[in-house]
Amino acid sequence: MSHPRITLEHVSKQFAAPGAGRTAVLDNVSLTVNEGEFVCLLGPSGCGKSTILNLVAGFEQPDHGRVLLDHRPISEPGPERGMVFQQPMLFPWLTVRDNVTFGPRMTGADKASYQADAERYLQLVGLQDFAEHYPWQLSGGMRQRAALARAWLPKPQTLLMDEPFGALDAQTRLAMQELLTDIWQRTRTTILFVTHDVDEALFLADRVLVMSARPGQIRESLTVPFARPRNPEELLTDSAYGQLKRDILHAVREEAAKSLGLQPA
Amino acid sequence: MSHPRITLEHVSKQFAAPGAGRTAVLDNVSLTVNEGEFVCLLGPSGCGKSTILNLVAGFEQPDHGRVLLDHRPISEPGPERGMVFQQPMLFPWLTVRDNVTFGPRMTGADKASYQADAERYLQLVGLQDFAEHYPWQLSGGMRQRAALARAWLPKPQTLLMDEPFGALDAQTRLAMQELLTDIWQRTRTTILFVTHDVDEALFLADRVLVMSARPGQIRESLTVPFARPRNPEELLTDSAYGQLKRDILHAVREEAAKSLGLQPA
Amino acid sequence: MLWQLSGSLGWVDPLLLPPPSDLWQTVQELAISGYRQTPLWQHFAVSTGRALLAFAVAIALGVPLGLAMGLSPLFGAVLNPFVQFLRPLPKIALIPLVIVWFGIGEGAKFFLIFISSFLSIVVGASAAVHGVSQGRLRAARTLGASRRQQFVHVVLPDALPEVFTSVRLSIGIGWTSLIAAEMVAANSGLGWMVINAGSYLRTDVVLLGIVLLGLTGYAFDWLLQLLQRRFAPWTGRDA
Amino acid sequence: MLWQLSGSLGWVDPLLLPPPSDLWQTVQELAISGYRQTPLWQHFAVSTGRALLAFAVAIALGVPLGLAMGLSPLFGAVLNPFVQFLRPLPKIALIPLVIVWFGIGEGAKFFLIFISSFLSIVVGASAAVHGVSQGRLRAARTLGASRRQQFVHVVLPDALPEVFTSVRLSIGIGWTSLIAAEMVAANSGLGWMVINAGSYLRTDVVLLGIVLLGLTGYAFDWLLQLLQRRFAPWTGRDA
Amino acid sequence: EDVPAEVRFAYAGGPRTWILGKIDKSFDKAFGTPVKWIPFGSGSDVLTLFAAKEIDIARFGSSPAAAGIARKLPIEVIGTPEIIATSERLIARNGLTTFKGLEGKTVAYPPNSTAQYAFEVGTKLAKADRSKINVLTLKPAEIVAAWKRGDIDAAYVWGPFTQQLEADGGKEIFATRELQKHGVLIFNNFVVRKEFAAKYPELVTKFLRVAQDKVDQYKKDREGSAQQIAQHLNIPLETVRSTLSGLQYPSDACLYRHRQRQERLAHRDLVQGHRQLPGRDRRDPQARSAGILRPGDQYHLPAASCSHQVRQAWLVNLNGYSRPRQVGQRQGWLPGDK
Ligand SMILES: Nc1ncnc2c1ncn2[C@@H]1O[C@H](COP(=O)(O)OP(=O)(O)OP(=O)(O)O)[C@@H](O)[C@H]1O
Ligand SMILES: Nc1ncnc2c1ncn2[C@@H]1O[C@H](COP(=O)(O)OP(=O)(O)OP(=O)(O)O)[C@@H](O)[C@H]1O
Ligand SMILES: [Mg+2]
Ligand SMILES: [Mg+2]
Repeated sequence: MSHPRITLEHVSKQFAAPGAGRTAVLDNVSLTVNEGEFVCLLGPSGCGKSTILNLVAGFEQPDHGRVLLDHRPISEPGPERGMVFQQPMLFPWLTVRDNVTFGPRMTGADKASYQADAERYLQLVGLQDFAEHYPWQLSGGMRQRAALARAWLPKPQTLLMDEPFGALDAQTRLAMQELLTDIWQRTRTTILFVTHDVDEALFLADRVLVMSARPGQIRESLTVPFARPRNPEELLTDSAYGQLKRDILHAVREEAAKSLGLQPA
Repeated sequence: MSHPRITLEHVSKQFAAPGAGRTAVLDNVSLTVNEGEFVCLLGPSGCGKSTILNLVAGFEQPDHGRVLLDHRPISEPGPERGMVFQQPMLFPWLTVRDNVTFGPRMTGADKASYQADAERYLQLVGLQDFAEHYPWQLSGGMRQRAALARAWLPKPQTLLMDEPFGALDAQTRLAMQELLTDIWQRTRTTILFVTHDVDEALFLADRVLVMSARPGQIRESLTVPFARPRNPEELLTDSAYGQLKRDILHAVREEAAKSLGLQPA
Repeated sequence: MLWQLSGSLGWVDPLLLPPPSDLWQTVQELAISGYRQTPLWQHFAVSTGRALLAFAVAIALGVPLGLAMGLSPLFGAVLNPFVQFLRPLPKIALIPLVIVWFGIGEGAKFFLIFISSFLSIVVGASAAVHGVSQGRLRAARTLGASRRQQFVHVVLPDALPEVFTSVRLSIGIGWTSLIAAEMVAANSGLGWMVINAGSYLRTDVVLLGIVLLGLTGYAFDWLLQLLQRRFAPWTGRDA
Repeated sequence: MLWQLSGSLGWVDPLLLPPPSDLWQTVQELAISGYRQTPLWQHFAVSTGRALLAFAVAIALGVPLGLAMGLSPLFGAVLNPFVQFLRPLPKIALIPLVIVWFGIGEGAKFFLIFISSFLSIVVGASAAVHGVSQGRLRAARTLGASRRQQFVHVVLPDALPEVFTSVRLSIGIGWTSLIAAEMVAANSGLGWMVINAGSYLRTDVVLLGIVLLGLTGYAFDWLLQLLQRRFAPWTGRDA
Repeated sequence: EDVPAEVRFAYAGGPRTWILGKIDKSFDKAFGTPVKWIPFGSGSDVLTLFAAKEIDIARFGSSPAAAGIARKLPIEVIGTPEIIATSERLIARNGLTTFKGLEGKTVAYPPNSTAQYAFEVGTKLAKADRSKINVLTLKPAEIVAAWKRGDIDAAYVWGPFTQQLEADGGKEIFATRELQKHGVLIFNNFVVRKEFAAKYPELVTKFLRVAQDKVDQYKKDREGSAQQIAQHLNIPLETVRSTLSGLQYPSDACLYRHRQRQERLAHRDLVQGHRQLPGRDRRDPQARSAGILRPGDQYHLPAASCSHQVRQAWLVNLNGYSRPRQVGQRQGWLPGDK
């Protein structure tokens, strides 16, 4: 259970800035996500969260340090690491159903093996009536849900999720959170999850990582002690919950203020 | 002060659905936003919030009913109605600064008249160091902030905002909310604001409209009684606040459950 | 109208631009007795047949090749010089070499039409790759699409609207070079008819040929636009 | 290499494809004494001059016109038939009419090169409009951009990568039709040189001309790609 | 003698007497094997077709033939079916009547054509200053277009274009026939691919016989022949009539074959001949052929039985590219000898 699935070792990443110089985006970031662990990544806007996911997905290579999956350096993306992007990135030439079944169709799975699952996921994300629609015929939140179903269907060992519920209303979001926990618990997927919502992080995660402002570093790593299954209403009454939330908020706020150039609140 | 700026009268809107039929998206929606009023629009994902903004912006025409601005039917978009889209919609061929100053440059404003403002807004949304970057060099939240500054700079009489703070962390979001309230109070802009965050709605709005599931209708219109300036921490302790929040959440949840096809919670 | 008028009023010498009324008579004549023992429809059929075959092969080979060149920098770097060198060459100047390689049969004619559209399709397709959304390509990769699958299921459809434009332009080029192709020892075909009639000052036949060439080219284009609407309806949609 | 070999080994008759060694000799001869009393560089300069002027005008008129046609359904519907009809016409067949309208001077040559690239640019630009992001256009409209400004500040840059492709293809077309243009009463220019030498079986000169035509066309394309990288660096970026 | 699977003729599509043989298939019958008629557009196309071994026999003008022989294309001239007389003429605007008058004016002719050479020779004979004449090469249809615009003052071209220019106010000031007075003939050739001639000499003989038959047929029934050809080629009858009657037909004695001599001339003397042409760009066939004709030059005759006219024709033909110094014994045959 404590076998590390994702490891970042002293990772630094820079991007070419306009003009001559380079912007340091990540600076000596080390982190580990164990097999079957659910880790939430929080941090001020622009601190490098998406960049970390991109490194783990294999889209970018670190300038320094190593990014490992099961102790092996990551060189390219693979279907064992599913990803939900910050933007839905659906394929506009496919219907919602074809978008959702894209993964299994690519890996050559037998149609019978995923068809029932696909319909079930479409149902669960509330798109059963929109299976024949094209992405541009969906609302923002519906697109995000389609992207979720697409990432879930192939049942990857590792899931990288970049603010996947950002465009959803409270109830739909809760439904999706419960769906995700359910999937995660049944399959013991390893999940690295970016969010700005502390409540969401505390409801979902085993551990919360808070990043500092650019150049991003891991500022804090907090274990979430609540027993599962969790209930959002009950959590609110837990005294540890309030404290943890305040700590995290405090950390994020301090960093966000830095990155906005405000006086620390 | 109670002069209606935006009026929807019995508006219905349908979209062509795949296959033969048509999907009813809005069904007999009537609403009014008065001059200088700040109205938040809530509702389950896919209920037609963005569609209402598109109608007011003048991008779409209603199938039935009328959409009026200052009692005159809206036929096309205009700079007096600024809009922040659900997706940032920045111009990839322009730097962040040029994106932000796009409005005044189009309306032929004197450069001197907006330059200082532009720099100030860039500063306020925390992008002063990224003025020369291109949109694809920004993080998701940074793009959203650039889009905010772009919509604010021309100081439109009416602002239509579609989940403008969805991709921001708590602190940055708060900063942007305060910035928006500040701008709104100084200029008495009329604002129609779509959000999924009930706290955000209660912090910002004079009035909250809750929409029902598709086909969208206005289910409830609730006046937010808190005095301004509001403080998020203080609001939490207000007993009316808890009640209002529960009411709204309840309404949204019921509708969201309907649209997800779940049993009402 | 303008045209009939300009003829009737003598703005342009009817010898060089016969009025439509004359043209109509020519159509009837040629329809009945043919031009050079070959009925008009057969000239038309021969030319469109030649062109369609060449276009089909050019598209079938050119689109994948161009996309592959756009995707793989190495592959592109190797083939690009050839393509870019050959593309701007006037096809008329190549006729002698084409005859040497392909003889004077249908092979040479096919090749001339094929090569002109093929090279442009390759360039267009390879340029279209640069417009392919990196984000969608990334999404496909995390879903386990192999390189070939990324190609077929993402690059191709994403580039399709732009590829369609290139194909439309390229087919225009190919159709223009029909006349060059039919200069090679042909004795039927619209291009040949135009050239041949031109050398006897049969301006009515020339003009009729031109009108038919233009209309057929127009029809090809219309067909392609129809196909595009059918197969790439998402053009310009943000998703 | 292949080429020199095929000549040396007698695969291809050197009469039709002189080996590079012969070609080199021809280059030296022509460089010194010129072809037909005109130095080689002057043939080259005349042709590129003609072409560049025609291209410049074709781009300056064609891109805005095409974009406008793509934007305004009415405008497009009115002009489209003309463009689509004229575009696939073989330019050689039009020469007599062009002479009637433009005489036999530079005007006719300019027009022939111009019209071939112009029509394709128009079609390409008008197709590129369909790929313009509706979302960004909407953003510009809420920011008070007039129709003209939407055109200049959104449609043009958004379509630019695709327009560049069309321009590259169209300039290829224009350069190909140089030879048709220089069939009209020319006595210098690369196209003329190729045609003229061809009629005397001076295959070495023909081949040299072809190589020069190809290389120049290549250079044009390279220049355009450079411009594109300079002026449309956002191609394929999601924002 | 074995016959090839097919014999390939290249023809330019103009109204000519041998087309009668295409219509009634008499060539096919004589050969005992089918004839494939391959159309071509211009002289340079024929050269390419020969070089690519895609044709066996062709009928085309003397100038491209000259260019081909000079470039060592393995072809040989086997006959002279027609001599251009009034079918190609110089038409000028009112007021211009002589070559001299063309000085300072613009004249057009089809590039690399018999008309062009006739013009060059005519200028020379009239002692007009060629450098003062502004010449343009235009295709016949383009000549008509340029004429209508007034861009050109005169044009040397063939029918039906000459008639068009005349209908539009042009006047004939010269016809190719007038060159004959100076011993200059301009004519078309039958040309055969050497390899083919070596392999099937009998067929070449048969070809020349049939070709001559067709000339005879035309001479017997001019109107009927013209009608047949006009119908076959879809050309107005008037055009056919005037073209056919604007050509002169050498007698059958004019058609001959003389291989050895031909080879020698073509391969050695031809080339040497060029080198000896003074004051010309040696590499440039056009410049060369412009200086072909030297009235009064003495030439040996290839076949004693040829008529004077044909001897002249033959010599002019070769002389465009060489100055044979000496001619050997007659070794050939003449159609009808056997
Ligand atoms: N291609 C690029 N070129 C230059 N800079 C880049 C590029 N991509 C990202 N950056 C920079 O890297 C930093 C981190 O970006 P990243 O997208 O990882 O942030 P994030 O933590 O995901 O923020 P958000 O919460 O707003 O999505 C930003 O400052 C951004 O400007
Ligand atoms: N072009 C279109 N064609 C067909 N249906 C459409 C189109 N645009 C929107 N719709 C439908 O209209 C409904 C409302 O869409 P809208 O974008 O207004 O929702 P929303 O309330 O903004 O949702 P969200 O909170 O998820 O953004 C959705 O069901 C969507 O499928
Ligand atoms: Mg991000
Ligand atoms: Mg929406």
